[in-house]
Amino acid sequence: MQVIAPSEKLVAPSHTGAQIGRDVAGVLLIIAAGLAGYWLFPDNLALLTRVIAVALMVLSLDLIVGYCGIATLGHAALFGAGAYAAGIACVNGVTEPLTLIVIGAVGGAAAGLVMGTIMLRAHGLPQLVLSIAIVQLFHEAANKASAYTGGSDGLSGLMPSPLFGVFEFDLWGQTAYLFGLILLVFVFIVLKFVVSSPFGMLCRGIKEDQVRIRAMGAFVFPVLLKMFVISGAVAGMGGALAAISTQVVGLDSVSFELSANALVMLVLGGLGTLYGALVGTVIFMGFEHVVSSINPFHWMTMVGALLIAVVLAAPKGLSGLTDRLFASGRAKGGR
Amino acid sequence: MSELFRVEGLTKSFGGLAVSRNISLAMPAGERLALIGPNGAGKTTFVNLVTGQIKPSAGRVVLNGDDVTDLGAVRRVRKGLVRTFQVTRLFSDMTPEEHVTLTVLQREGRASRILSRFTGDSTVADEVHGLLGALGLVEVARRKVGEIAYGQQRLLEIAIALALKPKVLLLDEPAAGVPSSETPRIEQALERLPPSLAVLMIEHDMDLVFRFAKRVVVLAAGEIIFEGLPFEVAANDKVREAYLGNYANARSVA
Amino acid sequence: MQTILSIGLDAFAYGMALFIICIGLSLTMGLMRVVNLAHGAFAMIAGYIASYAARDLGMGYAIAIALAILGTIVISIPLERLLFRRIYGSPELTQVLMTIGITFCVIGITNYFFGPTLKTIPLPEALAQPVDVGFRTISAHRLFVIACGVVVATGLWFLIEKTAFGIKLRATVDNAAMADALGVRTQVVYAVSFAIAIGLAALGGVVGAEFLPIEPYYALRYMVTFLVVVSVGGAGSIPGAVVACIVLGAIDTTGRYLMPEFGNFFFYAAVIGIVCVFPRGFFGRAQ
Amino acid sequence: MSSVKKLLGAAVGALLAGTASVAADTIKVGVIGPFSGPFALQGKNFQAGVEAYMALNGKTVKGHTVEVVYRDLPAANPAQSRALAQELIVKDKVQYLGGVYFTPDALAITPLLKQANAPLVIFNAATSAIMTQSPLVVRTSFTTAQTTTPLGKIAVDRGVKKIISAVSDYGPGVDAEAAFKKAFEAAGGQVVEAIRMPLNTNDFSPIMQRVRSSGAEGVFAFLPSGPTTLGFVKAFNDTGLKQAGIKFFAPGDLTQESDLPALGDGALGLLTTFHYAVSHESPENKRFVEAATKAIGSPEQLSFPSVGAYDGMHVIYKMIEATDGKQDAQKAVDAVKGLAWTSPRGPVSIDAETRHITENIYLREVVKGPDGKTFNKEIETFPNQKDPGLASQ
Repeated sequence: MQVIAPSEKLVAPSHTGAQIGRDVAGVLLIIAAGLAGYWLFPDNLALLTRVIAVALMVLSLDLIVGYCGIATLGHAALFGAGAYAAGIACVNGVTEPLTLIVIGAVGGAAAGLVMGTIMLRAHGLPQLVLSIAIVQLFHEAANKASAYTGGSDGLSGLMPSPLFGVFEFDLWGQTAYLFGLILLVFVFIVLKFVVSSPFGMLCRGIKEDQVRIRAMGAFVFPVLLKMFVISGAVAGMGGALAAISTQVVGLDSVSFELSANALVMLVLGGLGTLYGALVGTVIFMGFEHVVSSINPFHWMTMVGALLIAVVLAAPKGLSGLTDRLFASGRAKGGR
Repeated sequence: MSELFRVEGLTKSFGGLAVSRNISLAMPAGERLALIGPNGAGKTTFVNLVTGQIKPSAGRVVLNGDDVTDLGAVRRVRKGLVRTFQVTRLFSDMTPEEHVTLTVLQREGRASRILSRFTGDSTVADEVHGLLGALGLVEVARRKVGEIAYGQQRLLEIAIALALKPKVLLLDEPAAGVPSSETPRIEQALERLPPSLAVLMIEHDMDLVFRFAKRVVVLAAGEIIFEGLPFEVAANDKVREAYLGNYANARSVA
Repeated sequence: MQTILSIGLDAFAYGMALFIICIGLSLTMGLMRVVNLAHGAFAMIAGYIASYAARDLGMGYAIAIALAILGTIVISIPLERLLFRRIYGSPELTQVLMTIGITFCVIGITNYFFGPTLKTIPLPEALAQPVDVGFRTISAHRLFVIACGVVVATGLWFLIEKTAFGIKLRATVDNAAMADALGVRTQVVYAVSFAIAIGLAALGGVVGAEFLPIEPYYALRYMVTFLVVVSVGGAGSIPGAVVACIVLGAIDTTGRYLMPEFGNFFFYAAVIGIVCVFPRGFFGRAQ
Repeated sequence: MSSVKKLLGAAVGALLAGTASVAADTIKVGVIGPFSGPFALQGKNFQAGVEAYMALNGKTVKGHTVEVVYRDLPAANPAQSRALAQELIVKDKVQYLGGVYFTPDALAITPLLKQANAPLVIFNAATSAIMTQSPLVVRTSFTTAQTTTPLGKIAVDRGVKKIISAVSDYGPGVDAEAAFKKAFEAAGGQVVEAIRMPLNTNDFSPIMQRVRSSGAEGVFAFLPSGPTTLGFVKAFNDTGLKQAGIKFFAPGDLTQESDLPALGDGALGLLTTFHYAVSHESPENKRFVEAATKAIGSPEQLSFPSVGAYDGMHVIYKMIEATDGKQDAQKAVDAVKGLAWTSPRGPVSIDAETRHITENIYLREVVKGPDGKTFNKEIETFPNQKDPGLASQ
């Protein structure tokens, strides 16, 4: 019998320390990549800003899909709610960019609350369909309320005031990009804390086994709902960033297509790591941009081929692939 | 009467089929009770009824004088009615340390906090290490659960349950599926359970039952057919009938 | 009363067209556990083949349908061998990624070779005419679609419940390893089921073309509709799919008649309502 | 991740290298349109119009070589539209922007124009309000109100007093409904009911049921060109409304030439008003159709966006001529104000005040030609129509 006395200390090296080190390195890498993008492609900043806005949405999607195990094809409802909230506020005289981001976050969080309340009533495929139905309802609502949203013509005439009263959102898009990058890094760091908090661990547990979590004495619904709200706030910030940098909000921001694309980007990058969300977004949108510039007419085939190739070569997503290559790996990607 | 836990007339039918019939049972603090019965006797259904996974058709569950029949599974756990699972339900990506930490934090109502750290609280860490140590899981505390031995996973199930500081603990076949070389560790863990805890154990392994239980209840076809001391079980006609009616030999009661 | 009957008839025809297209998807998702988002792409391929056969080669409608089903299955065989076989048993999201990729490819290739215009499948004289059914006229084609739907539903039910193949299929679905051990050639069962699902998609694509016109973007345009129908019915359930198609067809049609402006609201609100009441679909299996 | 970006950088760099070696005296025109996705046909028509113009009028203006850069925007997506426009201006250094199929996409570009010092020539996007967003926008297509308005009088002239309107529930549909109602009521008719149909409607028979029970003598319809028009017209015929003598009026989007083969004989007799029919009889159009057919590959695919693009290129050529290749957006736009020419669609001019095209609107009927194919036959001309949507503002 070799039961070890309770007083004996744990011998394994501290997990947490290494984890923090990796996360700091990861964040630095994101900042470096972002700045590299700024120097390498000074002429593509509008595209890169769009990538950041979508990356925020895909990050927020990872919270739901990757950390809670709830598949959704309606995430654009949250993104769009943020975009329209910020857009409508901006048209009505609230033009300070940071305030608009906050408004977007609140709008997205509110939408997340509604979406979570409904979606958490079902599981599996029916749940997926609930998400589709919700995003379609949001889309319809935005189309119908054209007095506020501009309907299918889009909500135009957004004139965000300069950031801190100095930096204008102009043609070259430097302000928008750097603003977006800072926002992304900030959100990323916060989310890293969220997913490694007790709450984040609880979500991971719920993803694997809800019965077990209940037997630990935790209610599942409020935890998931809370994650929906957080996810909504992040997606809403993405929407607000898109609204500020584009100065137009269109119905596409609450569409099924955007939702489906976001899910594709996430799965492409790998679930449940947050890094995967960023990698997936950059690869997908970058690839799409490059092939559609080369051949604006028939690029879709190439994107399709990319997705197939990724499934064949790296079934756990691209970050799963890097995990496999560098066996040390971060938190596990995919399922 | 210093009873801690009581079920009265617990009945459950699915359609016309009664899987639990009028089960009544009481346990004082410190009780060590074993619930045995042939396959299909309704033992797991009984655990599910008691812990609130399923709703009874009739009857009451009373804990510490409070009727908890209408409470859901989660609230019963919070009141101190805790179970383990027959087949381990653990998170294969997490370490034992993380499992127990999460459970302790949950017990203290801190598990759904966003603005707090998962590790780093020294009182929590000490408690976690104490529990893991008591169950001999320190060596594997930082390995992923998917990588540790099944016997250790069973022990972790018990550690999680204990981390909830239960008043009543239901152990659903704690030794099921564990290779015989590892059973002594389980046995030892059971011996070390806090004395004040009321424990109800469902088990097939009669050696374990005899060593552990002070009292035995036999369930057959959803009904209690015997209640008494361990050594009386084998001699009871009803029990023999229940088992022999089901099996060609009665080795498991022998 | 006449109006109700009339709307009911329209709804029934539309629902049956959806049923024929979707039932194949329901089988792949429910029985083979593959989320095949490329299902619509196969329906579209069939549409192109039928259109080519009937319009450009002047063949008869029946021959065009047969050719379309055969041709689509033939096209699907290498896809099954090379791609789908890799994702049997993978997590759903991986399947989603793969099948969306296939859909994109099919869209791109179709657009490249056949151009973006609508393709029609000329109906034979007999089906093109309006028929007087007493209280109104309805196009003969709609009656034909209803008949096809009934035939498909009964045929499938018979195949799955009453034939040796059906027994093997159900055994394979319940426990592939066990079925394998019992001598069922599960690979063959999967391949045949896949072919049946594709064949049904093909049939649906052709006979449903009057409702859902054939064009390169078909697979994505109607993906949501197909997914909704399958999950409301409960994946893998034939009666479920029938009920879902009829109920959703009725809701859609009635909604669009009573308040067309809020037709979409009505439809999706109803979907949410149904899913909340039947969280596993009308006839879904317990999980 | 940075390595990924570097890879990307290399790829984009290679792309740049390919285009950067052109002569200094090349003037670039960026054309944004839906070249893939559900509206790929319309984008293809943009390309056909542009190529037809350059084939017929040469690739140089006053010695400056014109080069067109296409960018794909598959569906309405203002954020992407803005990103593409920015990239075209900043990276590809285009002096002129053209194309744009959807209104929100145009609205996303207009705020950039002043800083970019580049005019935007819209080949399609048909909402009146775009023109008021920036003085640097010129449009060579049409507005929904412009093509719809003549229908009001036409319907009344044909003995229809009570009409039911059924439009797709989105911006242009609502515009069409309003424009028709105004014109029809001004001519003495009465819109008994106005239905708005969701864009994703697949089965139109319930709508036809409404038409039947409304007791109207005619139906006014607006649907975006594409698959839904097919279902709508089919349902109209199948439910017996056509035999019952209900008259059918619509703007020409509904019977665009590329949809006609699919509509088949069911479309015979439909009355539509539009600014352009591929069958328009004039030497200019003959030349255009020949060149555009060659560019698009198949005569069945040719449709109205091609003529918007063709005339758009004409305007851009005139702008280049006026500025002699120097980038001066205001001067370029000023130069084409009032510009008049004979387009394949007939005589047109750019209204000096609104910068929107003034053109003839034709009433057409779908008839069968000698070759057995259906086409839009022009039967009445409403000359020099301006955009009533802008005029009323």
